[in-house]
Amino acid sequence: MTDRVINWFKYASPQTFYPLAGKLIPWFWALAALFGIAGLAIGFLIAPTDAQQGEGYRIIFLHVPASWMSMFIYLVMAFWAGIGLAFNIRLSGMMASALAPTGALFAFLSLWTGALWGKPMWGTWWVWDARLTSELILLFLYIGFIALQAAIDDPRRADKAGAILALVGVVNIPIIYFSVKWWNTLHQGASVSLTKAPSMAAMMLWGMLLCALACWMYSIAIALMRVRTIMLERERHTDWVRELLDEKG
Amino acid sequence: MLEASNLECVRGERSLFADVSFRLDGGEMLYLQGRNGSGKTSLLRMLCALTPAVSGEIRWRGAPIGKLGEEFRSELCYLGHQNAIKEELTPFENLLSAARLAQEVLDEEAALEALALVGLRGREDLACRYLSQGQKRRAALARLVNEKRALWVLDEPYVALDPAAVELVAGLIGAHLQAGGLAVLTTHQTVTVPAGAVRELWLGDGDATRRSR
Amino acid sequence: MLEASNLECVRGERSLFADVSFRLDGGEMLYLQGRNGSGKTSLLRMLCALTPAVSGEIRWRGAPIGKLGEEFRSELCYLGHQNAIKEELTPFENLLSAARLAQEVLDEEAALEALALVGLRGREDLACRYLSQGQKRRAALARLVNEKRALWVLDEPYVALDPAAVELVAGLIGAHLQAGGLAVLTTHQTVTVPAGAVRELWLGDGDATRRSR
Amino acid sequence: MLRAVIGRDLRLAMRRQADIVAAMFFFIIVVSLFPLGVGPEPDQLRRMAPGVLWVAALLATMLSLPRLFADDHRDGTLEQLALAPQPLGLIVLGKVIAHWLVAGLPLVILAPVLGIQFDLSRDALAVLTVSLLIGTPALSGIGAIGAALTLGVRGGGVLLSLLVLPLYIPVLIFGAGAVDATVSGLGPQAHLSLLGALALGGVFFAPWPTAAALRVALE
Amino acid sequence: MLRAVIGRDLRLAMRRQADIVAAMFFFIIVVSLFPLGVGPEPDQLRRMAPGVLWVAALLATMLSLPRLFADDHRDGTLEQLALAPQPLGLIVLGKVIAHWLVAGLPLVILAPVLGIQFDLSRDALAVLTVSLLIGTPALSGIGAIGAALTLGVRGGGVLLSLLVLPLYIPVLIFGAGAVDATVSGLGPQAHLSLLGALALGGVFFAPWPTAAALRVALE
Amino acid sequence: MHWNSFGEFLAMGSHGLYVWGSVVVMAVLMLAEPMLLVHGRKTLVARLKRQLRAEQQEAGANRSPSHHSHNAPRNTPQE
Ligand code: HEM
Ligand SMILES: Nc1ncnc2c1ncn2[C@@H]1O[C@H](COP(=O)(O)OP(=O)(O)OP(=O)(O)O)[C@@H](O)[C@H]1O
Ligand SMILES: Nc1ncnc2c1ncn2[C@@H]1O[C@H](COP(=O)(O)OP(=O)(O)OP(=O)(O)O)[C@@H](O)[C@H]1O
Ligand SMILES: [Mg+2]
Ligand SMILES: [Mg+2]
Repeated sequence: MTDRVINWFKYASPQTFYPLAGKLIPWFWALAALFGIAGLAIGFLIAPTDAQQGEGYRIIFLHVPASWMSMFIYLVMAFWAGIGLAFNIRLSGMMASALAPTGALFAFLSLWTGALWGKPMWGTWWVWDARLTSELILLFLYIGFIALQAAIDDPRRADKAGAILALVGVVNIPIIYFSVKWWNTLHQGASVSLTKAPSMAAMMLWGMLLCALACWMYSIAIALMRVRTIMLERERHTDWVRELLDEKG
Repeated sequence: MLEASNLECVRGERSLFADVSFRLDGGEMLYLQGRNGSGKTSLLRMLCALTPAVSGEIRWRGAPIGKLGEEFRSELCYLGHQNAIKEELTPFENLLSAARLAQEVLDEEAALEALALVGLRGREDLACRYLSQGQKRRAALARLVNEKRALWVLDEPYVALDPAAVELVAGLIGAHLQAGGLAVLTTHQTVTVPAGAVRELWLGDGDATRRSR
Repeated sequence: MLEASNLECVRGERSLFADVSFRLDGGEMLYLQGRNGSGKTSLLRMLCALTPAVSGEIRWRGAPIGKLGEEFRSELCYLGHQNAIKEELTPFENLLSAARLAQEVLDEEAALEALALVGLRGREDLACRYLSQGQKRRAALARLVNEKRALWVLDEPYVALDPAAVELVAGLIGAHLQAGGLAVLTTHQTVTVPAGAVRELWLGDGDATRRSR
Repeated sequence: MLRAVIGRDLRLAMRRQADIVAAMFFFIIVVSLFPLGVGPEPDQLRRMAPGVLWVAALLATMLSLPRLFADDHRDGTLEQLALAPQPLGLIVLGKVIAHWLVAGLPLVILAPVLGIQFDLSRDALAVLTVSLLIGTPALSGIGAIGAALTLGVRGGGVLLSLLVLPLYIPVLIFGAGAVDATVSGLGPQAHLSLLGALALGGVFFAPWPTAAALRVALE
Repeated sequence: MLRAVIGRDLRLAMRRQADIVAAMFFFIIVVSLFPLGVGPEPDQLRRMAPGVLWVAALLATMLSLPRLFADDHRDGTLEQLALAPQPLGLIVLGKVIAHWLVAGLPLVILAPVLGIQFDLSRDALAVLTVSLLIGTPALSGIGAIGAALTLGVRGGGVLLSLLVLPLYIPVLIFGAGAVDATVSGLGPQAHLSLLGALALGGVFFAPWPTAAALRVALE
Repeated sequence: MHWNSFGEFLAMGSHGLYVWGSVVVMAVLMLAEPMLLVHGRKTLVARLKRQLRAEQQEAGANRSPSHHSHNAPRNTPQE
């Protein structure tokens, strides 16, 4: 009897989660657009010129949110993966798979915007410095996670294998974050130019935070959308998906 | 000793079997039957805790095998479709290293005798890659000769063996049962085990119902 | 059609068999018997010209097979201990690509029918890695359903098959013999082929005399 | 016939998907590792580039060699191929072509992109690509001999590299040499035509010894 | 128990003989290829040396990874190991140690000899050897995770390199960095102790996720 | 407002290429991702519907017991 209850939980959660996610998605899109417009407006229209870097510093409004998100999404992904591994909950595996592509996207954007920033500031697109390298490794970890899951047909096995990889890769996150502290490198430490002129800093900080919030909302919206697709695919033989498909005509 | 209740096995989108229950005590053998693809191998692997069951429970001496872990494994001897012998090593080396990995003591004399018993005299020191199909299977089965662990799980042990060897293996299983051991066995050949009680279990028709929850 | 004279097979320092001779005509089957390791597989591989014989000669339609080469191979269908199916491909793809490599025409309809006949309906599009042991063997044997080549050389075709499948394969061989084909077969199971004349050949006792020359 | 073999091998490669993508990734990663180990001065990087790219291409090809026949051998397909009514050499040719399409061509396509990373000039990039286009078939062909010779042999994959790498050295020298010659202002023609000769030999001559080696492996 | 696993794996390696010899030859050949591809100026060679030697060691290790569990998986031995009455992690530790003895240690022994070829100073040679001695166990340990994760998976060996190479990058950086630091007069201690931390993690932490991945592969 | 003219805005103090290069790539990718998702979801739903319809037809046309059990939903617990 207990088995049945556990089963019910296991299988029912996607079923209840699916419509809930569907309702939430538009709200997150709206918030993402709101914060994005506000942040970009502050960052690109209102915020003053940086004393040291000129106008080039405005890449910060893209680069920092992307970098933060790339690390943060990895943590969330590893969290879900770990939960899935420990408690064998189907939904968490799906969440991890749903987050990975977005995380990879942000890791790539962090590298891309960083490279475009590095050329005018450091005079080079790329250096093999600790933070840059560990961010690159992060991108490869995301790609490895996606490739590993794609290579395994059985979704349950794919979830578990991916979870192990994700958990092993977590060591990389503190390395990225603290690399500037542990090794003195070319890359900016904690916000050099922001402290220079406090009056400007407020605007910059606001722009940056709003952009980061926008990326956050975007990630949630995207992850929910993707997890819904994954659910449909994986649960296609369950009654609730069949009913859903029937309803849609 | 070994109890399974309401086991269900799902492969891909197929539910191979559901609600399989049985109980096996010392001196008894479970003879698992079914068409090709009906899930016999899958069930055996569940009994070894290699694959988790989708639902249902397996108990050994009253405790769920997932919890028991090493305790259960130290009483279990599994022989699968694969022979688990190294082609580069000789039958003698294979036998010894299998025993060592299972943390059993097997002296060289006993190993040589076991190999002679399964008909590999003169091949003890020939790398297994040169053995014939049946001789490889014999090399794998030589483990059973001195096997003292309580639960034997054998997946088509008779495959590729000639009639004399089949009889020999059946004899080994019989002796094991008589000593109070348990065995779970699948085979498509009709072979009678000389001793012990046999329970039969048929698995569904192999063309299982599509799964729907 | 197929004649072997005074074949000898040497493995390592052992002479497995010597002076093996036989003759096989259309509609006849050679049932090769012997203990594990007596050299059955070795003999079959010689008949396919995969291994050269130490001494003796094999002739097909009067000409030595070594000379015939491709001509002989285009009349030969061999199925060994190994299944020769790709685990990544589906049974359907395996069947089609085997036919294409053998330069036979096999349309998709016929392939699907053959797979259904050997009991793989519903598994046509599942990668072979997921099939059970017996289903893999069935996928390999599906080749025989539309096989028109004259000489079938089958090494333990019944291994891992359930009784229904064994009967089916025996039926296929019988039909082949009735159509004037030849077959050479080994097996440790007692299976009667429903049609055609059967010649038996026993290979030595497997524990062959140590070679001394 | 050729089409059947190529078709089958390509289908297998597609089925394993990751094969193609990951061979490219291996190439990318190896090429990117060197700046890591060596340091970032652009001048030095530029001088290293041809060597590094060619060595990486060579290693990427070599990594995929063991599977060229091993899978077919293990599951019995190789026996079936040897018993097919065509000359085994032709079948091998088909397999070599399929191998190049899966393991060689992607490298050719990637090379210019990676070359940019090393700050190579446009001319040098073009020559690099052409040299790989000519050279990689030779790698596949020569590699097939090694793969067949080491089939089912105890040494396995590593023995294979032992056999094949020395044979790859001429390809490496002419290939990297062509790019070097361009960088230093000399024409690449001489190197490229030698490479072309190697490629022709690799593709049309190598299948026959390979077939012979396969028959030996099957005995 | 550990001894049983290590003993068996070593015996297998000895039986295959070529394995050890050929891994070393691979290392030697890759290291020797670079001067061929890059050209013979001693100054440039000296600067390249740490990177090239470390990359070669990394690749040589990586090449031997796919066989770490694949052979055992194919012939059913892995199931037996998983069913043995010890924790699977311990067994994996044994296999990792055996792998290092077969694939790592020979590289450490060879490295100083090959370093001479690159005109390295005595100090740099010593640090190179020590860095390899500390670093190669990390390579074996980390590699085991990748080997277990890709076991029986469609992508096979190449997916393995995709997973493992990024994790190898820190080892490479610290390893080559230690030698570089010595060459440029800074002390190698900082790099070496980081390398040591990686090695400890690789050998004592990695077996557990590896064991988990193996159980998943066997399901 | 910080800018005096649109041209100045575009120039970004001579760093226009870098800044707008980042902005454009980021914008394109972040718009492409949801679009790809929506598209992928549409094709998936279409495929699933097709499969469902095919199954229902098969079940309707083929009343043989084995086929029937093939598609019959088993949502009641078997006791
Ligand atoms: C491809 C090159 C680059 C990569 C991979 C990269 C990566 C990162 C990462 C991961 C972060 C977030 C970590 C944290 O918040 O501490 C970050 C933050 C930051 N990056 Fe970069 N970066 C790159 C290039 C640059 C360049 C060229 C600059 C400026 C010259 C720069 C300036 C900053 C700043 C100011 C922050 C915010 C730091 C803070 O406030 O804590 N980055 N970068
Ligand atoms: N991904 C999948 N999708 C659908 N069916 C699958 C999948 N994986 C495995 N199967 C099926 O699961 C079954 C596995 O059966 P198993 O190996 O347990 O059979 P068995 O009873 O041991 O058969 P045999 O007598 O042939 O050894 C097979 O019928 C196989 O086709
Ligand atoms: N190098 C060698 N030295 C000694 N004996 C060898 C060597 N290589 C092979 N053999 C022996 O040759 C024989 C090969 O037999 P073969 O595979 O033909 O047997 P088979 O009749 O097909 O047996 P099975 O019924 O088990 O399939 C085996 O007895 C094997 O031990
Ligand atoms: Mg089975
Ligand atoms: Mg045989």
